[in-house]
Amino acid sequence: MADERDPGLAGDDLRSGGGVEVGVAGYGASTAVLGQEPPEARGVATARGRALPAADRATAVARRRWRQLSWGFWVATGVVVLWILVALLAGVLPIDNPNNIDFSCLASSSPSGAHLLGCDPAGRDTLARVLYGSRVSLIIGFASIAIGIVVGGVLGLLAGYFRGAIDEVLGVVSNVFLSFPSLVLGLVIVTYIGRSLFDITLVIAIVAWPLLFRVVRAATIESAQRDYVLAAKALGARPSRILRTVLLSDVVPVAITYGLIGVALAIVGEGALSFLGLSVPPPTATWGNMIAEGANSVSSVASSGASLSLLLSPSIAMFSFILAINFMGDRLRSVLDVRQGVI
Amino acid sequence: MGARRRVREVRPTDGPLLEVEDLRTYFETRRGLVKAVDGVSFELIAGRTLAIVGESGSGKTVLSRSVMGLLPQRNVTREGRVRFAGLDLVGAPEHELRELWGDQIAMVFQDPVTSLNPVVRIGRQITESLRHHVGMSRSEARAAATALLRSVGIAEPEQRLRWYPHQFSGGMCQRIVIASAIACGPQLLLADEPTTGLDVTVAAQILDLLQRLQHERQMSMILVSHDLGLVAGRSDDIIVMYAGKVVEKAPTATLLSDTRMPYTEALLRSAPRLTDGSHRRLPTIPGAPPDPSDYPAGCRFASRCAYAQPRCAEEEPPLRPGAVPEHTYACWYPVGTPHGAEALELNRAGGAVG
Amino acid sequence: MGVGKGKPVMGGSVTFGTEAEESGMDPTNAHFDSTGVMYARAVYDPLAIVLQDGTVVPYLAESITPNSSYTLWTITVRPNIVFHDGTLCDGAALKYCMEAFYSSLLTGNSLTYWKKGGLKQVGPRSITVEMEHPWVPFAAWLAGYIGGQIAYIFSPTQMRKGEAVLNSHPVGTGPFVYQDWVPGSHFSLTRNPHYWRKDTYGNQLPYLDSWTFKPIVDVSTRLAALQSQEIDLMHTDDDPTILEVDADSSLVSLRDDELLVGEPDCDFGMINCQSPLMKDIRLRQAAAYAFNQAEYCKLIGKNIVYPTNGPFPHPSPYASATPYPGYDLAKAKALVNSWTHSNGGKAPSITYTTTNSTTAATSAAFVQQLYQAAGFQVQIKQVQQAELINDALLGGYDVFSWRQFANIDPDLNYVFWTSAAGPINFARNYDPYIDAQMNIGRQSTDTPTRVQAYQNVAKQMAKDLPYIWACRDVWCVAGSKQVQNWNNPTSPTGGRGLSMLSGIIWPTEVWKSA
Amino acid sequence: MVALRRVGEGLVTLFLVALVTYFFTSKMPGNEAAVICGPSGPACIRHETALLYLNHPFFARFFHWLGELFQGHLGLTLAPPIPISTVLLAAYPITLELIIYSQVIAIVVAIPAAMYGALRANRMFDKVSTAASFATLSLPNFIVGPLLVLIFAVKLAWFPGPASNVPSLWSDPGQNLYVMFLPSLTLAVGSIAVYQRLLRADMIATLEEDYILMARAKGLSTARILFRHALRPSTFSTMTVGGVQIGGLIAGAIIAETVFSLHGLGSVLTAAVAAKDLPTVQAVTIIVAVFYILCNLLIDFLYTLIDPRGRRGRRA
Repeated sequence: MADERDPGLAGDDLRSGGGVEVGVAGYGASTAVLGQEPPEARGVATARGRALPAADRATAVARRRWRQLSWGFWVATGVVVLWILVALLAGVLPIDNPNNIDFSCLASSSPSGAHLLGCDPAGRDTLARVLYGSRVSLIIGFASIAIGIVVGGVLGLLAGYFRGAIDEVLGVVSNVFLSFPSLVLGLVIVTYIGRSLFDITLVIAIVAWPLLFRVVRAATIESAQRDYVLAAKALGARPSRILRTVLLSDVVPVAITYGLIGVALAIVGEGALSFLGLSVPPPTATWGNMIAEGANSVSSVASSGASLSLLLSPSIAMFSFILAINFMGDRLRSVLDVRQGVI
Repeated sequence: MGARRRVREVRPTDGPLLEVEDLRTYFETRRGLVKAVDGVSFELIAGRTLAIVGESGSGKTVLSRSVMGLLPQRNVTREGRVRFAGLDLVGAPEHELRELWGDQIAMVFQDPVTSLNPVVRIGRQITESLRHHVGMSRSEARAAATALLRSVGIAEPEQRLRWYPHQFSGGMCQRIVIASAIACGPQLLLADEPTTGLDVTVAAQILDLLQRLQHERQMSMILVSHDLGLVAGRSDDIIVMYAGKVVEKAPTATLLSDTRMPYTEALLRSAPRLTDGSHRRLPTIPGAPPDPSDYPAGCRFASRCAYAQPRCAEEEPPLRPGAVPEHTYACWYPVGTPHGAEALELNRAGGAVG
Repeated sequence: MGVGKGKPVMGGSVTFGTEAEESGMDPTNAHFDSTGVMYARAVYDPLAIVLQDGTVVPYLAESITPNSSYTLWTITVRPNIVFHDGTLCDGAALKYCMEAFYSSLLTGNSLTYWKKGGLKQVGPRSITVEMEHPWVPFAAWLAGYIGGQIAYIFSPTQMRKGEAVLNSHPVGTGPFVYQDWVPGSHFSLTRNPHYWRKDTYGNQLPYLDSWTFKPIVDVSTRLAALQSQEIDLMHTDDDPTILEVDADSSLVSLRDDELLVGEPDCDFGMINCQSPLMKDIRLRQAAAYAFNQAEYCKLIGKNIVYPTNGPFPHPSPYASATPYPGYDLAKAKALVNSWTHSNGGKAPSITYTTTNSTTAATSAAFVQQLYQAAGFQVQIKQVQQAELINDALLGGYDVFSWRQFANIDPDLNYVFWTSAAGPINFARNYDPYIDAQMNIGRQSTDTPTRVQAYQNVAKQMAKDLPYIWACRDVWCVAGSKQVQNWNNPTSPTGGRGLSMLSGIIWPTEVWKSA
Repeated sequence: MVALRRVGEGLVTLFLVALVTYFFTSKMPGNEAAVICGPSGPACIRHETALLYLNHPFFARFFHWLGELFQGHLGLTLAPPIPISTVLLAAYPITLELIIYSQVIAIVVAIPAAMYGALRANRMFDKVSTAASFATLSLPNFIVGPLLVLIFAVKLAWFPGPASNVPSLWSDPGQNLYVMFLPSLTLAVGSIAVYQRLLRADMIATLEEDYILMARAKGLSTARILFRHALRPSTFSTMTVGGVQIGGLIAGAIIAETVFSLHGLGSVLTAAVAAKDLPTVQAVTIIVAVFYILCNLLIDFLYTLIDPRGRRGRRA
C-alpha cells in the first residue's frame, strides 16, 4: 500500500519505534511513569479476537507470543534466575562469611587469590558481601511487590470493576500516596516503622501499592468494557465469575509485567534507603550500603584497587539484576501486548 | 507583494511548464520492492489544470509527490525525468528542491485537519513560507496573510490569524491550507485529494475556490482525485492511473466522450452524477488492485476487467493514440471499438461477468 | 611543625571540620562533646584555663579563690567586659548564669555539692558559691572541658529572650561573634572587634576575621576535604585516618598521646549493668577475659593506641596497676559455660551496639569474634551517631562500643561514675564504694590522697566491670600548613595553655599565613 | 472551572498529604520529648511532653500542628533548636539548583539526541542511543554519582569532589556552576534517558504527521521543521512524565546531596530521619509534597499552553 504511506521525514520503518515505553525501572522517574494516567494509545494493534471466548483466545495468543520472545529475554531471565539462586544458596557457596574479618586483608585489601574481589576497609570479603547482599535486595524486592500486588491488585480489581464510591475513595487514597515523591514517602515511613528487613519490606510495599493499584484498575476498566465482558454481564453472569475471567485473561499479564518492573523499582528503592544508611542496618551487607562504603573510599585520595572493587562490585551486581529484570518486563510487555499506555 | 528576495529566479519558458518522462518511484520495503509509480510520462502547459484520477493504491498520490520530489530520504528510488520550468528535478539535491517548494511549487494535502500543525497559530503557518522564501518582515507577512485569508473566503482574517487550527471547521482548514500553499504565488499547485473528508457541498466550494485562484493567479494545477466525476468539470486534461501506470490520458472532454480504457469506464460508472436519483446504488469495481510489489504480467487491470482476454494476461498493452492526438490509452480491447465489444460479449457469454 | 612560629598575620578565615554536629549552644541545656567545647570556646569565654602542667588559672575570671576549707568559692570577673550584645559581663550576669546552671536539669546534676541558696553576689564583679562539702578541684570545672560547661558565661539578655533562643543563637564574650548556624552544614562566626584579649605584641585578638565549623561525619570525606583544602583544620580519633594524616606531608598534625594532665579518652565496651543478661557478674567477667586487648589495639588501633586496665592509662598521673582481668579465653569459656548451665543450657545472646563508621564495623566484627570464641551469641547493631546517646540513655542495650572520659581532672567524671546523677551513669553501675572514693577525690586537698582515691576507683571498676577496657584513645588534629598557632594557646597572663585534649583546640590565637 | 476544580482537588490532596505526613511522623507521646531532653532526665521529658502537646489525642495534635503550619510556624529542629525555616532557607537553593541545572543538562542533551535518533530511526546512532537509554534507566543514581566522582573528581580531577563549598549563584556564579556540575549531572543522567526515550518515540510519530509533510512542502529547512513544527507536539508525553519526573528528581537530589555532601533539603531530611527529628521530617516532607503538587499543577497549566486543543487539561 505504498500509495497510502506518508513519505515524511522519517525513514522506512516508521511504525516500529513508536509507542511510549518508559515504564522501565531504575529511577524515581520511572516510578513516576508508572503513576500516570493513560496517555492516548497510539498505533496499538487492536485486532484481537474479541469474539473468541476468553480462555481460547488467551491460550492461542499466548502460544504465539511466547515464540516472539527473543534470545535476549532468555538471557535476562537467566541472569535473574542466577541471582535468585545466589540469594538462596549464598549459605552453601564456597565463600567467606560476609561479616568475617580477615586481618591480613586489612592492610592490603586489593583483589587477590584469597579474596577475588578484595576486601572492604573492615577486612570483610567483598565477593561474599556482594553475594550475600543479594539476599536483602531480592527478599525486599520480591516480597514488597508481592504484598503490593495482592493489596493493590485486589483493590484495583474492585475499584475498576465496580467503579462508583469505592473507586472514588481508593482513587483519592492512592493519589495522596502518589503525591509524595517515592523516596521521601519511604523515608517518612521508615521513621515511623523502623529498619528491620520486615520493616523495610513493609515500607516499600506501602510506597508501591498505589502504583500497582492504578495499573490493575486501569487494566480492569479497559477489560470490563470488552464485548465479551459486556455480553457476560448482559447474560447475567455473577460479578465473581466475571472478575475471575477478566482477571485471568486481561489483568494478570498486566500485573505480572508491571510487577516485574515493580521489583526492579523496589530494589532500587531499597538500594537508595541503604545508600542513605536508612535501610536494614549494618553490618548486614546490602548492595546499597556497600555502594555507599565504596563511594566513601574512592573519594578519599588514598583510593586503591580495593576501593574500586568495593564500589564497582555491588554496582555491577545491582545493575545486572535491574537491567535483566527491566528487560524481561519490557519484552513481556510487548509480547503480552500489555498496552504501553495502559497506566 | 513587496520586495521579493527570490532565492532563485525561475524564468518562464516557451515549452510546457512541467514535463514528466518515464518517472518511476520505487520503495524498498520488507515485503519487497513496491513499484508505486512505474513509468509515467505527461506534460503540463502553464495555466492549465491536469487531473490525475485513480483508485486508492493506484499510485497517484506518490506520483504527485514524486513530481515534486517530496519523498522519504531513504529506501526510495526515483528515476526518469521531471523538468519544471526548464529545471531538472530528478537528482537535484534536496536543498535546491527546497527553494522551489512552497515558492514555485506548492501542495495542498488530503486531510486539511491533519495538514495544519495543531499547536501553531494559523497566522504563522501561513506566513512562514512568505518569510522564508520571500524574506518579508513580520508585518509585511502579516498583511499578506490577511489578504490571502480574505481571498480564500475567510471572514475577519486579522483576528483569525491568531486562531489555532482546531478552532476551524474542516472546510475552513482546507481554505487555510490553500492560502498557505499559494502564499508565495507558485507557478504550480498540486492538490492531492483536497476534498477528502469534506461533505459534498463544501468539497464543491473548495474546488471552485481552487479554480478561481488558478484563474486569478494563472497557476498551473495538478488535481489528484479518486473521483472522476468531481474533476470532470474542473480540469483541462485527465490522466487515469492504475497500478502505478498511466492507462489513459486525454483532454477532459475527449476522455469523457470517447473513453477507451475499460478502467476509465468503470471509474466513470462509479462516479455519482447530479442527474442520478439520490438513492441510486453506484456500481463498484470488483476485486482489488494488484500487490504493488508483485505486479502480474500483462495488463495489470486484467483480473478485474470485464473485457479481459487471454492476451491481456500475457502481453502488456502499450500506450497508443486514440482518435485525437492528445488521447492515448493502454488496452488491447478498448471500449467503444469492435474489438472491445467483441471481448465483452465473449466474457458475458462465458459468464465471467454478471 | 609550621605551627606557632613567626609573626601573626591579621585577617583571613579558617574552617574546622568536626566529627559531629552539636545539639545546641546553651550551656545550661546542651551537652557539649569535643565539638561542642570548641564551638563554646569560639563564642564564649570559660572562667578559667588549664595550663600545660595541669594548673588551672583564671581566664574570663580575674580571680577564682576558695576559702581555706574549700566550701566557699569567690569568683570575680574581669572589669569592663561586655557580651556581644552589649550587655555588661559583671557580677549580676555571673550570678544569673550560675543560677541557671544550678537549676538546669542537665548541669544541675553536677552541682549537687552546692548549698541551696548558697549563691550570692558580693561585689559589682564578684559572686560567692557556698558548698555543702569541700569541693577542692572545683576550679577545674570552670576550665570548660567536657562536663565543665558551667565555665561558659553567656549573656543573660539573650537567655531572657525565651526558651531555646540562646541555644540556637549564642551570645557570649568570646573572640568570635555568632553569625549563622545551619545544623549539619556550618556554624559560622565573625571576629569580635571588641574582644578583651591582646597578644604579647599588643595586637587585638583574635587574628582571624572569621571562623567556621563544618561538621563532616564521615571521616574519609573529612580528610578528603582537608586534603583538597575545602577545610583548614580537622580532628579525628579514627586510627586508620590518623595513619593517613601521618602519611600526607602536606599536612601538619598533633596528637594528644603525650598528655600528662588528667586522663585521656578510652575506647571500651560499656556494659549495661542493669540489663537482664549483663547484670550477672559472671558474664561481665567473661566479657573481660574474652577480650584480647593486645590484638585489638594492634589490629583495630593500628598500634597507635595501647591497652589500658582502667580509666587512667599511662601516662595519666592517676595510672596504677589494677586487678582488671586480662585476656584468658579458657576462663572466659568456663564462665560462659557456668552461666549457660544455670540458665537452662542456652548460650547468652547479647547485643553489641556501635556506630556505623567503617572502623566501628571492623571493631565490632572483631569484638564479635572474640566474644563468640568464648561462647557468647553476639548480635551487632550499628546505629547512626545521633541515635547513639539516646540508646545509651534509654538503657536498652547490653554492650555499647564507647569512647569517653578524657578530662583535665578525674573529678569531672563524677556524674558518670557515681550513682548521684541517674541515667548519665550510662553503665548503670551503682557502687557505694566508688561513690565514696569519688567523694574523697573531690574533698581532699592532699594530692596523694586524691591519686589514691582515683586509683581505688579504677581498681573497683576492675571488679565491677562496667567497662570492658580496650585501649586508650588517641586524638589527632590536622591542618594545612597555612594555619598557624593552633597548638599554642596562652592564658591572659602569658602562661602556656594545654594545647590539645580529645580533639579540642582554641580558635582564639590561630592565624593564617598568606 | 477546570482550573478551579484542579485547585480544589489540590487543596484536598494537600490536606490529606499533611494528614499522612503527620500520621507517619508522630510517634507515641514521650519519645520525641526523650530525644529533646537527652541527658536531662525524666523531669525534662514531662515538661517537654506538655510543651509539645504530646499528651493530647492524635487529631487534636494534628490540627494544632496544621494551625501552626498555616501561620508559617514550622517549629524548631530538635537539636540544636534552630528555627526549621532557617534551616530550610539555607538548604533549598542547593536542591533547587540541582533540579534546575540537571533539567537544563538533560534537555540540552536529550532533545538533539532524540531528534537525531528519530530522524534516522533504527540506524546506528538511534539504536545505540536507545539501548544506552534503556541501560541507563537501570542504573540508579546512587551508582551514577559515585562513578562520576571516581572518574571526574578523583581520577581526572576535572571537577571538585564531595564536601566542596558551594558559593551562592549570585555571589559567584562561575564557581557555583563548576561545583554543582557533577551533582547535577548525577541527576541529569536519568532524566536524559527518560526524555530521550519519550521524545524519540513521540518525535517518530510526529514526523509521520501530515503537517510535517506540509511544512516540508513549504520548503522549510529540516532544522526549522524539527524545532518549529515537530518539537512542540512531541513533548506531550515528556511533559506528562516530566511532572512525575520531579518526584524522581527530588529522590535523586537526596542521593546526589549525600554523594557530594551538599547541604540541601535532601540531606536535611536524611539527617532528620536518622536523628528522629520529627518536626524537621514533617516540615521537609510537607514542603516537598507541596512543591511536588504545585509543580504538577504548573505542568498541567503548561500543558494547556503547549497544546491549544487541550483546554480540558492533560491528556488523560
